[in-house]
Amino acid sequence: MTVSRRTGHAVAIQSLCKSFGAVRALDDVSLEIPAGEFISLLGPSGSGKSTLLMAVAGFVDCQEGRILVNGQDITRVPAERRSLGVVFQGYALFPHMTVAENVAYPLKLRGVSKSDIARRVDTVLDLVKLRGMGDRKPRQLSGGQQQRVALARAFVFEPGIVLLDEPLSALDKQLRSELQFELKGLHGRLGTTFINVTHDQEEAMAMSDRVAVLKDGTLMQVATPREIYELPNSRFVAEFVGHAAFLDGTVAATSEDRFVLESGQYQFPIPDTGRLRAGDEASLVLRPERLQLVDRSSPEVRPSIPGTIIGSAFLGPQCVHVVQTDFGALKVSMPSSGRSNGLDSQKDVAVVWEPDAAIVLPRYA
Amino acid sequence: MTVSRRTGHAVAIQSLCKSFGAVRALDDVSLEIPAGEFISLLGPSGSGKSTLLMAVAGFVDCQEGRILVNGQDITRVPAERRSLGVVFQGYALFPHMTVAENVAYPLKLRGVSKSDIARRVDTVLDLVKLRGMGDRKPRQLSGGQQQRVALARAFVFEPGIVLLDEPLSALDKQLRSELQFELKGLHGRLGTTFINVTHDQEEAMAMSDRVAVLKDGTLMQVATPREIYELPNSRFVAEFVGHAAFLDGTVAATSEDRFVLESGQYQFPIPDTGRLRAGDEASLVLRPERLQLVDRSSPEVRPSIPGTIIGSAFLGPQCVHVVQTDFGALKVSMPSSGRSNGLDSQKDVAVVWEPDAAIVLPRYA
Amino acid sequence: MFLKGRARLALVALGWLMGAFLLAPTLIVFPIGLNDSRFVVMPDSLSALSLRHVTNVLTEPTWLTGVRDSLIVAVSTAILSTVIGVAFSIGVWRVKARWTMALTAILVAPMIVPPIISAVALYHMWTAIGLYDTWIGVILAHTIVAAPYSALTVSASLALLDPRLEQASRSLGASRLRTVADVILPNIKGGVAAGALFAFIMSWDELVLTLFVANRVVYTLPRKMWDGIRENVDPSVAAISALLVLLTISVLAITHFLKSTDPVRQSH
Amino acid sequence: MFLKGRARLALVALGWLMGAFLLAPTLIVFPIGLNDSRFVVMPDSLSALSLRHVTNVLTEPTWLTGVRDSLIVAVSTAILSTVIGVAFSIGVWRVKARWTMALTAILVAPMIVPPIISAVALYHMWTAIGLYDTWIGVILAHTIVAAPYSALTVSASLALLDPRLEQASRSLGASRLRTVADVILPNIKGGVAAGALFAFIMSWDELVLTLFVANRVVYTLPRKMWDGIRENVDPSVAAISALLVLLTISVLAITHFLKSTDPVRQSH
Repeated sequence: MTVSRRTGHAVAIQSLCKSFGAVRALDDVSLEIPAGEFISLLGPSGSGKSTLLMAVAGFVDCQEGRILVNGQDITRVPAERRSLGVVFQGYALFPHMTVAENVAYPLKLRGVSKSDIARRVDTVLDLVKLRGMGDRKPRQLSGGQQQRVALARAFVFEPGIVLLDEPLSALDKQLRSELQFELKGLHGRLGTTFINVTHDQEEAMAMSDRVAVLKDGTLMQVATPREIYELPNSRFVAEFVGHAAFLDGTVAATSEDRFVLESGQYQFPIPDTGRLRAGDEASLVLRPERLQLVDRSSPEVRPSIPGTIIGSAFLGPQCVHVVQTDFGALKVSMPSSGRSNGLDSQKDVAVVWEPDAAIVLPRYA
Repeated sequence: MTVSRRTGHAVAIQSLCKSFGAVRALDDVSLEIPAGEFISLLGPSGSGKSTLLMAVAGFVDCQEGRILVNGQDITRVPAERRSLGVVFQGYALFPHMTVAENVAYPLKLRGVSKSDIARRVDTVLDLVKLRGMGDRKPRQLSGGQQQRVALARAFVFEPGIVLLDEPLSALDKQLRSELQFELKGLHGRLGTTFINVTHDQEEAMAMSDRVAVLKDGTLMQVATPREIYELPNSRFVAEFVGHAAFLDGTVAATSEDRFVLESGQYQFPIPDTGRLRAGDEASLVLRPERLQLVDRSSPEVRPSIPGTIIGSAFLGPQCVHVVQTDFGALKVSMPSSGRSNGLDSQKDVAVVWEPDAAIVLPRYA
Repeated sequence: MFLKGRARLALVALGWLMGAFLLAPTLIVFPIGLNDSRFVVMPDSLSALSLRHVTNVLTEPTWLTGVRDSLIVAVSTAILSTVIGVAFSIGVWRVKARWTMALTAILVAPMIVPPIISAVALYHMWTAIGLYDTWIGVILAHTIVAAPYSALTVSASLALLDPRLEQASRSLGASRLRTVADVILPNIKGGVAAGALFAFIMSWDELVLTLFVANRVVYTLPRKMWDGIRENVDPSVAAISALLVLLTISVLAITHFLKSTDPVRQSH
Repeated sequence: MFLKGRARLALVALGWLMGAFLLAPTLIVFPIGLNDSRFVVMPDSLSALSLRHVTNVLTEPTWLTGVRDSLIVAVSTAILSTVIGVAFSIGVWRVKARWTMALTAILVAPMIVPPIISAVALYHMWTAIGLYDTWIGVILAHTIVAAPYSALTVSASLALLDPRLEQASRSLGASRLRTVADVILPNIKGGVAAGALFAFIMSWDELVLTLFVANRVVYTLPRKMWDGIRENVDPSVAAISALLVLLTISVLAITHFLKSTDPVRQSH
């Protein structure tokens, strides 16, 4: 494995705007990506994440804004002169070429000598664990192998930036989680900047240094996976990166530095109000795995909501119980390791949580 | 909601065989489904699960075997006389009819009077939360709403059995987990027998009373979700219904009733050998969420394997660490609630587990 | 980049030239047909344009009987072709895989046989069984040529139809026949209408077959044009050509519109 | 169930009847062409079959020059149509959405204009610019009719091509032109070959245009058949028809084979 560790290029996206007719696919998007970072653009379909990637790749012309690579403006440079590695959705392998010819193609275009091409193709096929597959045609390979060829072809000419457009979406569940780790490992070894597009929040969190969440062409939040999950800045992000229940109410102060959320007859402690002040409308965000179920009659000092279990499901690693409460149906996820939890349908319970397990959000964020 | 609670019909599948040319799609499949059960046929693509469902529906003629409904042989009855509710993959709503016309169609075919049709269509649209949508065309509805119309159309003529062919596969992640609970609730209210086909193990476990795992046209295991996950009867089932690591070795007895698995320098306790005897080849199956990581130097009485963390990923509810050991890369899944686990890459650790958290399997099962 | 701009310009110019080349025979009939001259020439100024030949065509009885005969033949051909095409393609759609190749061959064979050969063959057959120069003979001959196109058009619509729609209908209790009426036909009605129009145009344009299987009883428009040209070259032929081109374009536009109303297509 | 069996039988019978009806004009030339009689009749027994007319056709010089002229015209038309068709459809494929409708109209227009009108128009144009009854004139006229079919065939192949292949090629550093040569053409070569064969058949079968734009210099096979029939009805025409049908079927089989060798199609 003699692939040299290269330093990736930095990307700066400045006020990018793109409309398709009346639809605003990108609405003033600015994003700084430091060299060597693995960043994922995450969002539902139509959020503009693919448009953003294709703008960087050079296949979407933007009406406004600039794209810089290592400080150089590439906004008007044609795609073939940008020297970016791109892994397309569905891989876009050349069906009439063998695996080796596919991988050799960018080197051939760059006038690399035949012996150098052979050597470098071998090296990179080793890197993606496809040694000895060079003579096959893409259609003779499995989905996971095709994906590796696409990676090899995008890496072989040592681009400073690699763009990945839903690289794992065509693969089945088991293979996907395996390749997530491989891709992350590859990124670590190469040091290239990776920009990855996905609609799968788990994939984004598993692989990325930072996640950029998009919605309707706007950047909602750019942060590490842990921040995105534990400190979402909006209802949309909180819901999109995991299950979330929302308790809506009004912030009230019980003393100088203690705040509660008042909602009907309930008062819930707020861990950290941030910029919120007494009187503001706000929501508490509760994640299913941070909730517990207790007997309703047992004394409880933690915040709690009474409810009735209306459904339970065994999901393997965890059990999910759905509890009907005054705030609607709340999902509670618990480890399934205990043989039986003694939690039957129709049972009266209370949903409780540690005060600092709740996330507070301004209501209309 | 005046839908009467009906009793579902029992289905018996007896020695069903179906070949497409040289491919054996169903290989001597026998399965008893009691009235009112929610059973899922789970398997990868090509496992024969859809063929089995379509054989029950009457769209696949089998070369051998019989299908009985409430004891009556329906093997040669044409599809239109079987009176089964079928929810097709992609829903197969009639695009030229409105939602109400779609739902009314089976009633119209049965010569129900116009006023009765209107009443029953309204009732069933209420049931699937589509009140007031009757006049829309299917293409004006979202994916989730279309799925509900397909359900309504399959339920409205009160069939004793409802067949579902990947009913949720076209929906996105968030909606899917929501509809899983709805579908399970609907089943509880109606009492109809549900036969559901899916390739998604989480969906199968979340909704079903029992899960039937298929592989290459053969039934591998039929059991409750918990049994399937905690007591898989084969390597295939263990891997397909969740992540699993396998430790291969030889069974040895340390005393009359205590057995260990010997593998190289390691000895792991075996919770319950079942039919295995000393000298047999066997594997221990380890689930990522039943493993823990500890400092390698700390004393440990539990079974343990030393290793080095080669990757970590924050996935929201849990963190997954990949540990390189003598048995390959093991995945360890831990709750992410602690702010930091102090587990960095390259750190030397030991993977430990409670002895009864491991599952033992004959090696070649 | 400069060269690229130039190369691009050259390519665009070449593209338009090719377009013009392909369209020339379609467009040239307009100036000739609208010329004021008694001879077949291009008008030398805008003032030389007139509707003289157009009016002539629209009032002269032999042109009008040609239009009438062509309409009778084309409408009958369209109906017959559509019935055959729908029956044939629903049959093929049902049977699927196994017989598709053979059935497609049956469909395509008449399309690739040189028209002159079909014409000769039909001339022999029709004279043998007494169909020569009869309405039924001409309509059947046209149908043999047009039906494959109808069948292909309907098949194209059917190919877009989710086969699960048929299964859904049957699972709800509808017989096969009921399913065709309630589910399949309503979802391919655009394709059926387009197929009918296609057959209509085929028949309306047909010349070679008609020259061989008809004589005096059935006297279609293309035949009248053929004879008109051979008798004396006059701009009336260009005028009626211009009218026909306009008509054909309208029909095509309607076809396109009809095809796009298939509910199946819309939901894609 | 009993009735269903009967209804099914009736339907199957009807299907075969339709097939026979569609195939009749293709098949009837074989018995006539292989008949031993001097007249155009069906052979009355197997012993009356002979290759007499086939031999006659294959040795008589006027038939052979017809074959030669047809070959020259058809091969040139195929080459020219393919170049135009490939350039045109790759252009349309690139531009996509916005211009597709207009470009398709340009493509389809010459296909729906009645052949007699194209023939008249081209006759006028060619006499005006001195192309009447010249090789180049006949080849250009045939190309105008055949090129749209080539373009449609190539377009059909292109429609199956993942547009991301072009993007992939460019992202790897290939210019647009290089991408056409290295990636696009190799992946549609089956469609291109099929389009060329299609144009060849169109030209090989063409009669009406040829009657109008050629006279003595270019004397194609269909024209020879046309004149042969008008001069005296002899079974040689049936014999050559039978040969042509066989040839066409072979060509079609090859086309089908070529189309199925597109790597893009195979991977679907």
